[in-house]
Amino acid sequence: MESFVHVVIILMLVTTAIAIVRVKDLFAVTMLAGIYGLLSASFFVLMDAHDVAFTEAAVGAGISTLLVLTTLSMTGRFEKASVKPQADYRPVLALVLVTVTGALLIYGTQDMPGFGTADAPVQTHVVPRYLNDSATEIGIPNVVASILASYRGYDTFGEVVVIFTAGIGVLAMVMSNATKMPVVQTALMSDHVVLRIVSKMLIPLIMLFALYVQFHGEYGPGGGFQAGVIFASAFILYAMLFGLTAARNVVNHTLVQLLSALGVLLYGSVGVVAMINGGNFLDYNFLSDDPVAGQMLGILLVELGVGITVASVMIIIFFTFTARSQKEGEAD
Amino acid sequence: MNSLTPELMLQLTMLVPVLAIAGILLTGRSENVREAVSVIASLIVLALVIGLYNTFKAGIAVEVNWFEIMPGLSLSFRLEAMGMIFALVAGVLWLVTIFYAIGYMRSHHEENQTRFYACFALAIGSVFGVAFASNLFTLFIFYEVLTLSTYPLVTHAGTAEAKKGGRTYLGILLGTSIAFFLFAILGTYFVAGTLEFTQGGVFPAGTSVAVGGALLVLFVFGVGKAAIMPFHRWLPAAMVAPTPVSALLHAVAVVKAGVFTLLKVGTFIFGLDFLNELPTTDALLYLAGASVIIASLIAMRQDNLKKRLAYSTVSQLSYITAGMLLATDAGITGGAMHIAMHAFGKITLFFCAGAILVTLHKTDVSQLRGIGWQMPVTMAAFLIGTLSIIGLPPTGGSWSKWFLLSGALDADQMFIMGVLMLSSLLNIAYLLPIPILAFFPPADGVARPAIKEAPLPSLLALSFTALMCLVLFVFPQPLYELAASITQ
Amino acid sequence: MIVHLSVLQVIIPLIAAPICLLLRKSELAWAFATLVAFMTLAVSVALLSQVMQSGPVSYELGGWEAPWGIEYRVDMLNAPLLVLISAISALALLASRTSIENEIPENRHTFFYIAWLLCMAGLLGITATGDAFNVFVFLEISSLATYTLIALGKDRRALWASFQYLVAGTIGATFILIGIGLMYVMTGTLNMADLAQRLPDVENTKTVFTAFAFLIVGVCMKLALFPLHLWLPNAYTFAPSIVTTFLAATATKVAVYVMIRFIFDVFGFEFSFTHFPLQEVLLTLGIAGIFVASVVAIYQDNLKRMLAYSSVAQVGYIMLGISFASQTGIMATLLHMLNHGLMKGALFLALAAVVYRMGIAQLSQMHGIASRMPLTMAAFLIGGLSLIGVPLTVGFISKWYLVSAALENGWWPVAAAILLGSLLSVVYIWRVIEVAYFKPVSESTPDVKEAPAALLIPMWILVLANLYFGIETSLTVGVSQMAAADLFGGLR
Amino acid sequence: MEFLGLFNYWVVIVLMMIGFYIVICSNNLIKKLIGLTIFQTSVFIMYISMGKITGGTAPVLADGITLYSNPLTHVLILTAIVVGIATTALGLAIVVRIHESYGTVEEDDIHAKDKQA
Repeated sequence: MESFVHVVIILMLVTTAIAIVRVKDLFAVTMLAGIYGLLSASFFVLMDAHDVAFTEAAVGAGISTLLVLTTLSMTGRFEKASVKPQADYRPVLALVLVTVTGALLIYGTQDMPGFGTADAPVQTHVVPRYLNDSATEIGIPNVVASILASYRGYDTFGEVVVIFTAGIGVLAMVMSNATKMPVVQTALMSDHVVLRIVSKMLIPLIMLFALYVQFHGEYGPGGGFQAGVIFASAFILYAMLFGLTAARNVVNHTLVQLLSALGVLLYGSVGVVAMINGGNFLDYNFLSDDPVAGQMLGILLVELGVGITVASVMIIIFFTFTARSQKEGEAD
Repeated sequence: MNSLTPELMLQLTMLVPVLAIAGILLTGRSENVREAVSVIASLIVLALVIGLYNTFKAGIAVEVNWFEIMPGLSLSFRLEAMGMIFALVAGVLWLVTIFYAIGYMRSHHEENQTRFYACFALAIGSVFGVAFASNLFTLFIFYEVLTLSTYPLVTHAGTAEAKKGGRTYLGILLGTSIAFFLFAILGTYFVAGTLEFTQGGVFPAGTSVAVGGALLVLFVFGVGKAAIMPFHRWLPAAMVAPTPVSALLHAVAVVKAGVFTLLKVGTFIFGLDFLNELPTTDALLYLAGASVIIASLIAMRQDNLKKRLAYSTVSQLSYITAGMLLATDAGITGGAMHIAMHAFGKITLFFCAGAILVTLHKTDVSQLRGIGWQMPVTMAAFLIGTLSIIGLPPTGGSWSKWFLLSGALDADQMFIMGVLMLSSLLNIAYLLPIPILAFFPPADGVARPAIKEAPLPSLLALSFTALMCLVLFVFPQPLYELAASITQ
Repeated sequence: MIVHLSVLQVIIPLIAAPICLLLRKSELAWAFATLVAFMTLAVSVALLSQVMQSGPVSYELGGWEAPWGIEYRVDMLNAPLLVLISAISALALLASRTSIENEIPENRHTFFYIAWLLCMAGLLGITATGDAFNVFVFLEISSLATYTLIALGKDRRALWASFQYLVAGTIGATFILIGIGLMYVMTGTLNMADLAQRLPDVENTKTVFTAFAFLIVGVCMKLALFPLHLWLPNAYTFAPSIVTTFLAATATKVAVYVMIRFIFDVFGFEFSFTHFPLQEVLLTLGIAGIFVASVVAIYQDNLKRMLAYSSVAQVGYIMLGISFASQTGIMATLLHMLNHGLMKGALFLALAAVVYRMGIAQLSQMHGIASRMPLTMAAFLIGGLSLIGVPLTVGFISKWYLVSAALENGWWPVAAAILLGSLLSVVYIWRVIEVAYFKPVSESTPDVKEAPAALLIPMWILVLANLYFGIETSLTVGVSQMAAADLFGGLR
Repeated sequence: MEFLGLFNYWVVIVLMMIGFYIVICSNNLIKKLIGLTIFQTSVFIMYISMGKITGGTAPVLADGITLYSNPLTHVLILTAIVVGIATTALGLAIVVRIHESYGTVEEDDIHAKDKQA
């Protein structure tokens, strides 16, 4: 049964991907890409990667779709039909390149350990330590969270910085030159009364759920990143329904920027405090007298840092994009 | 005077010109002060060079080591006979040329004179670097500085023609030096492990003659300043420069740096014995011989006086290259002596050409008939210079030619002997008519014009160099001793 | 604190970046960023001297020993590069405030400094880490910051250049990710030292072969090896000048470092050069890159673009050194990486000064500019001579060793090709010198003043470094020699 | 399962290559970015597949379970997903600016406009 689902999902993935190549309507492409994200999330569930699935669903089907749609609202939804009179050689070249690359990869898979084998190097080297000892070394059941926040906490620090960098990049590029935001704000869906009322009830629930995901990450799937995305989507929903100005009244733009920096700083200072206490950077054992308690505290704090930065950067990106698009709309 | 050690003197020959640049640039506003700086600097340098000569004669070894860039690759200098000859020539002629230039540049109303004198000083400083270099690397550096510092002098006029000439000049000199010369240096370093000029050569016994032969080819073509054909084009191209530049740099400093380098390489990198074994030596020798003859033939067809002199230089340079390739003691001695002899002869001719240009505004050979009556001193000097280039007594040129001939005889190179003979005949054919026709009476019915000589500083300069041609015939002994001691 | 040096030099700029955002005012951000860069420089210098005295430094992040945790590993190979990155960054930041005045709108300056610090931290992180996946993470930090910095250029083509680089860079990074994944699937580890131990058991598999291929192609994309260089000329041309200075001097070097680390340390010399036709590929592409890029450089009117193509050519030289597969060759490569950083830093800073005064570095508008900006053009001249490889500059030293390495292999034609490449650089540098120095000032030459001291001082520090390390070579040559010996001594 | 092993990887490779193809081939910048996402997501699928153990469960420690799928690949891909969305966001920001200054998001139009300038 499992392998049947497996085959069905990857075939659906292929179909979606091919559809994306063929379709010219970018709106449809975006939706298909969202579906692609959802399908891969389902695939990840099948592969026992619940954390990844959660994230992929939030990102692939959620945030990135939203961002692309916002962009499309500015740039237009249709891809230009190829009207070149002379033969376009690019598809052929691309096909050759892609075939060669793919062939090399397929060549490479031939000596790979079979799918799902338990005695492959990936299962026998390095990983056993995480599975066997993390309970005593870190003290939380979700091994993914242990590795993410502690064993390879430095990668995650890097990841937070990547997100922060993207936020800075978007701000640096798209931030409106005018210091004041345009006054007239039409919310995307202000006409839908039912939607507004239902959402108004939903938003607190979403936020509550975000908090749950944030602090439950040690025990089940979830953690700072997923929580941050969910938290941000609550705001985005609010902004879509009640307009940007209203959303801005709730969360000031400057404040969000500061928060995005503070999240990174929180993560960094946990590391620095560990250093000051005599350990290495990010060595949570030194945060408390009891190593395991130190680990718990450290993971809690860094996950919080991740959550804060991710949520605020997502809000920043969305706000700057929509502000830009509305400004552009006025200019037309 | 105790503090003025020979080591310090040696370094000062390079540093004084550099300091002079600063002085020239600072005093650029006032012509007189600026030129006084040049004169003083050249006087100091001349004194230093003579001091060094006395030191050298006393048999004191002088070595200076600036710094080592990597193991076996250092910037260092040593006093040695061949370098001494070159330095003496350059030191004496710089002073003379400065005097000449003062007269020439002023009466010719040239622009950018400050840049002119500054670059001139830099070029001379690097000539001393070349002369005293104790290894190939040091020599190479100063060789390149010389190229770069003379580029602004070549393009001095700023016209399109000057630009074109400058580009040819730089293109050939830099191109050959990087593509061939540097390559040869690297190859030498790789094969021999050192670049130090050593009596008898640096290549270890048993070095493949094929590699050695290839390196020799690279050296001969790489030292573009020696102007062996087919890499001679830059020299006529450089004639767009003001005459003092052509005189000192392209009759003396730059081209002599080229042949000097070749003599050094032949004697102290390859060593005469190894040179004799190489398969390419003879072929290159024939090329040098051909270069002598072909350049002379081209010279005959030039009507522009400076161009004719330039091709004559190309031909004479190949004498010296041939002297090295003969790989005999007499050949080297003759080559080294010819550096000095040709320098005095050719600079005299260029001085005269410049004097004619500024006084009578004539540039072509065909315009020179009868001008000897207007410029008797100049044309008399021209005659002496011509004799020296041809190699006839009573001028110094006859000595160096004699040694080159005996070198060819030692090496059993009848071809080169023939070339030398033939070339002397050609020299007579393309140079001697100029001063002789100058003293022919002007065409019938034209009144003999009044005497109108070049500006006094220039006139003094060219008389001095002409005189030196004669003096070197009577007293060749010091020069000969230096040249003969090279291979000992 | 001494034990933390290796991590400090990455996290100082990393943590400083968000602090800059809190500072908000661009003057403060600049002062702070510059201070941080100089602190980082001090740390990396201390680190280098520590490595030179007592050997490689290993640091366990989070206190977890490798291969379970992430390890920082600094040895003779990467320590000098860390110094180069932080030094160039510090000097360029010094000049940046003046340089971006006319090139970037005022309200984006703070973001500029933040992105700069992030970029620098990313580059330092890639260089210091001993963990393959951590390379990817920091690569993306530096890349995203770089895209931002490039897109801040004032010409709209900067946006297009940035986008092209984003696509090329992401493809490259994804290739690297595939390579890392395939290595991981065969060994179960991500730590470089651990990989080096476990790869030999599986080195005959097709998977490892493919992993290597993807890794190398991905890295070559980042280091702009011909013909994967197409993103580079636009990016360097349209980025703000000071950004170009920083990137040209450091970014490609870091990619080269990653390549060397994987070729020699992780996969090992044996595998790279026997199981894989690396030598042939690098030799061919290297020489092709030198000639094609140099020739293209000759025809550029925009000097930033000219030097960008020159950078592509220089990557060719660097690859040649690797392809020699000898200790001298790799030493020449390492030396040239450092030296080229110094040259291009000086040259692009000189151009930054020209752009500051004239708005653009277009050769056709620079007739006689040397009389207006003598110090700037003198710096360009010396930098150019160094690029050509004139003795007494660093350029000569690296060319010397490159040719020596070629001769050591008996590859005379390659040695000749290197010198011919130098000749081409003579042509494109001399074009500039001729116009700037020997053409009379014409009407098209704007009436400009010498560049301000804020640009001149860092520029001349780099110029003097070009001369100093061209004469006193014991440090650079010594360090490269030790690193090369380590790479070959550490053979299994 | 043996068949599925090869089949799975091959299909994943096909997915990657479709993404790669879209990146190279699209004229539209937004579609290029979407292609990039597809390409990266497929690489993620490859990673996650590598960590799967047949019969294993999600790596959340619980009593009575001994076989867990590899948690390390999950961590790596979590990081990679974040990197991916960061890249996409930045790319879209550039696209927005390109649209403002060029008035188009089609590659050949941009080339044409640059040539004119």
